[in-house]
Amino acid sequence: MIGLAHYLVLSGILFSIGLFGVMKRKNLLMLFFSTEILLNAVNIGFVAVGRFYGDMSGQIFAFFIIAVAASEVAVGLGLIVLWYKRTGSIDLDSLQMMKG
Amino acid sequence: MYEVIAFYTFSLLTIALFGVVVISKNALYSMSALAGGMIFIAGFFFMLEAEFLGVVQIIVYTGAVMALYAFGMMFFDTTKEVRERVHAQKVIYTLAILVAVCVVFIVSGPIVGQKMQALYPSIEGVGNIQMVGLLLFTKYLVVFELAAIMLLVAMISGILLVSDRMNLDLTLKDEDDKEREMI
Amino acid sequence: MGEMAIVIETVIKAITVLAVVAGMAAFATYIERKVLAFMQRRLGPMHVGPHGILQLAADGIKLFTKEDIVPQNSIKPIFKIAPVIAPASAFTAMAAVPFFPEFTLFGYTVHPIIADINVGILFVMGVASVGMYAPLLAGMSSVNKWALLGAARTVIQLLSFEVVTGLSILAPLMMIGSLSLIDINDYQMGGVGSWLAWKQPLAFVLFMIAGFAETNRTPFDLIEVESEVVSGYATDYSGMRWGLFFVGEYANMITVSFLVSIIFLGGYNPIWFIPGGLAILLKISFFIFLFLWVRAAWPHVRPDQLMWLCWKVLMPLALLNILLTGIVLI
Amino acid sequence: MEKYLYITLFAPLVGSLIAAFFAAKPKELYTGILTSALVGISFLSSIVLLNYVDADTILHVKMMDWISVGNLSIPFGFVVDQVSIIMMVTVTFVSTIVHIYSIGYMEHDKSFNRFFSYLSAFVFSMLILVMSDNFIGLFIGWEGVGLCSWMLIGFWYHKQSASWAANEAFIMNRIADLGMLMGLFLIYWEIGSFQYDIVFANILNLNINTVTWIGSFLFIGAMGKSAQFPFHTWLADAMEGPTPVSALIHAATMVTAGVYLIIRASDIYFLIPDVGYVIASLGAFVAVFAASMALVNRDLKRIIAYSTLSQLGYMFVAAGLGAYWIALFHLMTHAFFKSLLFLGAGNVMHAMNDELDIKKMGGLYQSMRATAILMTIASIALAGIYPFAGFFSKDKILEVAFNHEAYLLWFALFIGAGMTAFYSFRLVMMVFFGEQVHKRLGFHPHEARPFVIYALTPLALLSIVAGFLEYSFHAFVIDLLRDYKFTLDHSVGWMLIVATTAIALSGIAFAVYKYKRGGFGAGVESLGIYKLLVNQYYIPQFYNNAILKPFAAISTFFWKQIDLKIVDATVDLIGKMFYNAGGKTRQIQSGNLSSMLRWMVAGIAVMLVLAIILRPMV
Repeated sequence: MIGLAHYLVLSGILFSIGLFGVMKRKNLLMLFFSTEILLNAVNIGFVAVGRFYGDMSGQIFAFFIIAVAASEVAVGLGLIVLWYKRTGSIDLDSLQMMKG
Repeated sequence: MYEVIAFYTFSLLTIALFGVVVISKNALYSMSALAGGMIFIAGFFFMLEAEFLGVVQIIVYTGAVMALYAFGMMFFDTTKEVRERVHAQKVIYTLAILVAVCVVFIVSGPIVGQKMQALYPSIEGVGNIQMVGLLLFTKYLVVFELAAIMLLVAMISGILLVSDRMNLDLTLKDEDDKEREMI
Repeated sequence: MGEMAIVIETVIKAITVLAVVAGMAAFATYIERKVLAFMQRRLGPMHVGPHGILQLAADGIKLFTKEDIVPQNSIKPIFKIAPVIAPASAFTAMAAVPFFPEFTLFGYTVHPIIADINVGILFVMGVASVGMYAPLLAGMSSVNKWALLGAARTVIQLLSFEVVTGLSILAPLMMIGSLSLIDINDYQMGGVGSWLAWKQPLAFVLFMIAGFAETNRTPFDLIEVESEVVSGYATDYSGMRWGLFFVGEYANMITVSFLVSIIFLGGYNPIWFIPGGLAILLKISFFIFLFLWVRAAWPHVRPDQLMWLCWKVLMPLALLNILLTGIVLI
Repeated sequence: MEKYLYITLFAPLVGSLIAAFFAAKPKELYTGILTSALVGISFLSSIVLLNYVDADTILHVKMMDWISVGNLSIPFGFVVDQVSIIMMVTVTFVSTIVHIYSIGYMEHDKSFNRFFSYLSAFVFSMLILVMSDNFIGLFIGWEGVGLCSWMLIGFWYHKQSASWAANEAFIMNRIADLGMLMGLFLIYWEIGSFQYDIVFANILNLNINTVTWIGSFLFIGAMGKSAQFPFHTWLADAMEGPTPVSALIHAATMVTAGVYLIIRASDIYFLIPDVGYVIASLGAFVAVFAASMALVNRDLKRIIAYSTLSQLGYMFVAAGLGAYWIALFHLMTHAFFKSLLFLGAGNVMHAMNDELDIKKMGGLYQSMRATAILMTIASIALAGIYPFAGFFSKDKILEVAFNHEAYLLWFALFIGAGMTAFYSFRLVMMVFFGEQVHKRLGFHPHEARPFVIYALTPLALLSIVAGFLEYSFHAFVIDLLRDYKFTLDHSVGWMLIVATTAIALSGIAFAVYKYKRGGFGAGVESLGIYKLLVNQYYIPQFYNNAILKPFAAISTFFWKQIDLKIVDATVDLIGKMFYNAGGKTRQIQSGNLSSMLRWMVAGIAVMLVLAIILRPMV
């Protein structure tokens, strides 16, 4: 049978993929995609834990994460488009104004 | 039996698709793969008896979020290969694999909190949607309303950000902008 | 009855649905020509077979044998996958739609629904919305300005009208208290008088309008309107790939017809002497006819008018409807 | 009645705040009028309260809880009883007149508004001090008065000497306040409350040593505020402030606070007569000591300042010997004639273009008749001639000393009375009569504005008649304060009065006689005693050499050797370590999101590894 550990491992692997993407990609859009992967990986974990402990909170949490993701897209995409209009590039390296 | 088949099929597909997302050089591939992956994640939710969440995942993520990404991508040239200067590849791989191994090791081990108590146990005979609704409108009402406000704010800011007025530069004013304004 | 039996039954149902709906979709193209011709005082296809009935087969042969052109600069894998999505999502959506009342076949009760999940209506809408990826990906992978414009219009139009669909359907759902289409159908068991269309006329109208937009039918066929964007997302497609889009669109049309019938017009409940199965067939026939009728009778709108209609007219109305329903229910 | 209490208390604050809004603005006449009016209202409502308070009724209100921590509960409470109402009336009355006077006096000052803001704040602080029903409230007022005096003495802060004097006053007071604080801590430690009634009710149960310590510490605070030896130097230097401020400080607000504290805490001092005797001795010493310095000083305001010191000494003698009501009475009468003297001196100063050397004046009676009369009245009152106010209160103090069989103290005070008479009239003679030196020096004195003179007349009137209030005052106050029993024979009392009056009169006569002829010759200035007195017994020099210079040397040593070489070096080392570490780690903060994300993931990896290593062993 498929137990909680299976889902958690899956969630962990997906999360790692997301982290990998976050580190590797320099394209802002890709970065956003990787973030979505991270969020979804976590969602799976939440729902799985909730399911196997008979607790609904996991799902509720996933709902709010989805809401956050939706807001993130609305704002983030607006910013990317704006940035592209300004600089003609959505490369992360073009976004380097806050040099320490 | 079927659950096992479904789980492994879905898992492999999801991992493969998400892998494509992070590796592919073409933004369109990534987007399509991500959208597909989202649907499989909805499949997991169905398997976990969270039907409502699954449907929401499809509608919100696949239907709205990814479509918005696609719409945003139309502003950029999608056919061009994404060129990225990536340095120290080995570091990335090492880190990612390390994290993956650690996570797998941690979660595949015996779960510590076996005695964990369900705070909001599902009630027998009440459907998933009713349960979700019950929780959302009682315990999590404030959070729910806050999420609604957050979405509204996000919507407005999204509209504002891509509106024409934002082309008037307020902070990054440089010579070109001045010329543009003069014209 | 073992698990195996359920699997076999489901597979049979799925194949049946696929075959029937695909056939209906193909047949609908013939009907469309005929109805349009009828509206325009002409005959339509007449030469192939009696009353041109074999025109269907001729078109099929043409589509299957036509050269499959993939443009040089297109993003090929996506270009090839995109057409498949349209019928795939349309048929998947049908998994949660109950087509007919239960009937007994060889002493075996058949539920004419592939998967009765308790979020049925949401599932149908969600999966149908995935269908948007067909024109979207097609347009974006074609690397063609018209196609890209078509894809952009797809996103705008479908996303916007999904809001209206969802909101308009919320009011009836509030009255019913369930998302399962079977429950919705059963709610209207008491004959013509209990049809939700009487209780929720506004929702009915809104849902119909949104349905037209979601299926890209005239007057909202802006995605592929020839006078503006040549053929929209499908400009670069030919042969069977193009045909798949076509099938998808007609399958969607049938799905919407089913949905409207089930939600608002009593579904497959028998009316007077007419048995349920026949009743729903009549209803969807009427709606398909309505789609064609509107196509013949209405000019299409401009994109800005479409957006105006969606956000400034339909959505406020839908919200108002929800509010009123809520007040009445309380 | 409560509302009158609040009006009395807060009207000056309101005035101060309103004036403060215009502090940076050029002169606005109405700020002066408004603040004066509000202080006047405060005075009127305190008169109402004075009528209200009698043997049975005192007003005790609790405005709000202020500090409530653990066992410590300090409410903001106010009490209007026989003692505090006398203080309130005196303070608000003198303050009102000083306010009105200041409108004329500060006429041409560009910080007119600021001055009135400070002045009203000063009055408010004093009222807090006087009206509070607990030691903490008193201490707040105490510090508030100190702060306001600092602001007012240093009002012309652009003058080096003024800001120096302000700092001196402030620091001297802080040093003495340490003693006061110790006393307060001791009270809280032993009794666990700051409320007067609780403290005084429980003080009897304490060990007499403890009470002695409490009394001594509180008296150190009082010494600082009332400028008793050895904290006296600030008072004379405080003359750098505008003259109305001096009047206020000397007459009503600041210096009397020390006496007020002793009177307020009379229940404590009653238990420790030894400490009281020390207080009285110190008071007698200061009375003579300050009077002797006043004999030779040439600075108009300083002479008056020393006379204040001397009179405070008288008050402390009375308070120390247990005659609290007499001390309070002298405080009140003294407030009237001393403020009159100062304000008159202010007029003279104005007339002489801020010249203070009395040797350069003389014969001002011609041009400043009204002021001359007022100051003469005040001087007579100060010298203690019947029927002026000073006579009644000062003679009572001498009587007390005699009654206590403290003949040495009595003798000191007796000599002091003669000196007082002499220096008062030396001042009057040298300023207003005799040769018109100022004409030779090219001054053109003119009388102050009429409304200023009119404002001063109530003070002059009270200086004359306040003495006759003695019996009603006595009857009023002894409801709260302990009465003082005279055991002297009646005839001895008369003898004392005659003797005191005689020495005062002879002092006056001597001064008039001597200065009518142009004063002493130059020879007197070469006398050793004269030099000693002019240099204030070399006490400022002594402070400078014995305290300031060694302290500065020690400070320099600590600064150069310890602070720079050890403390700073250590701090710098730590700073450098961080700085270097920051320089090294700065590249993390490259502004490149991608590399930041990598660092983030690295952090996650580290945490995960730690989670595995440190996992609980199940």
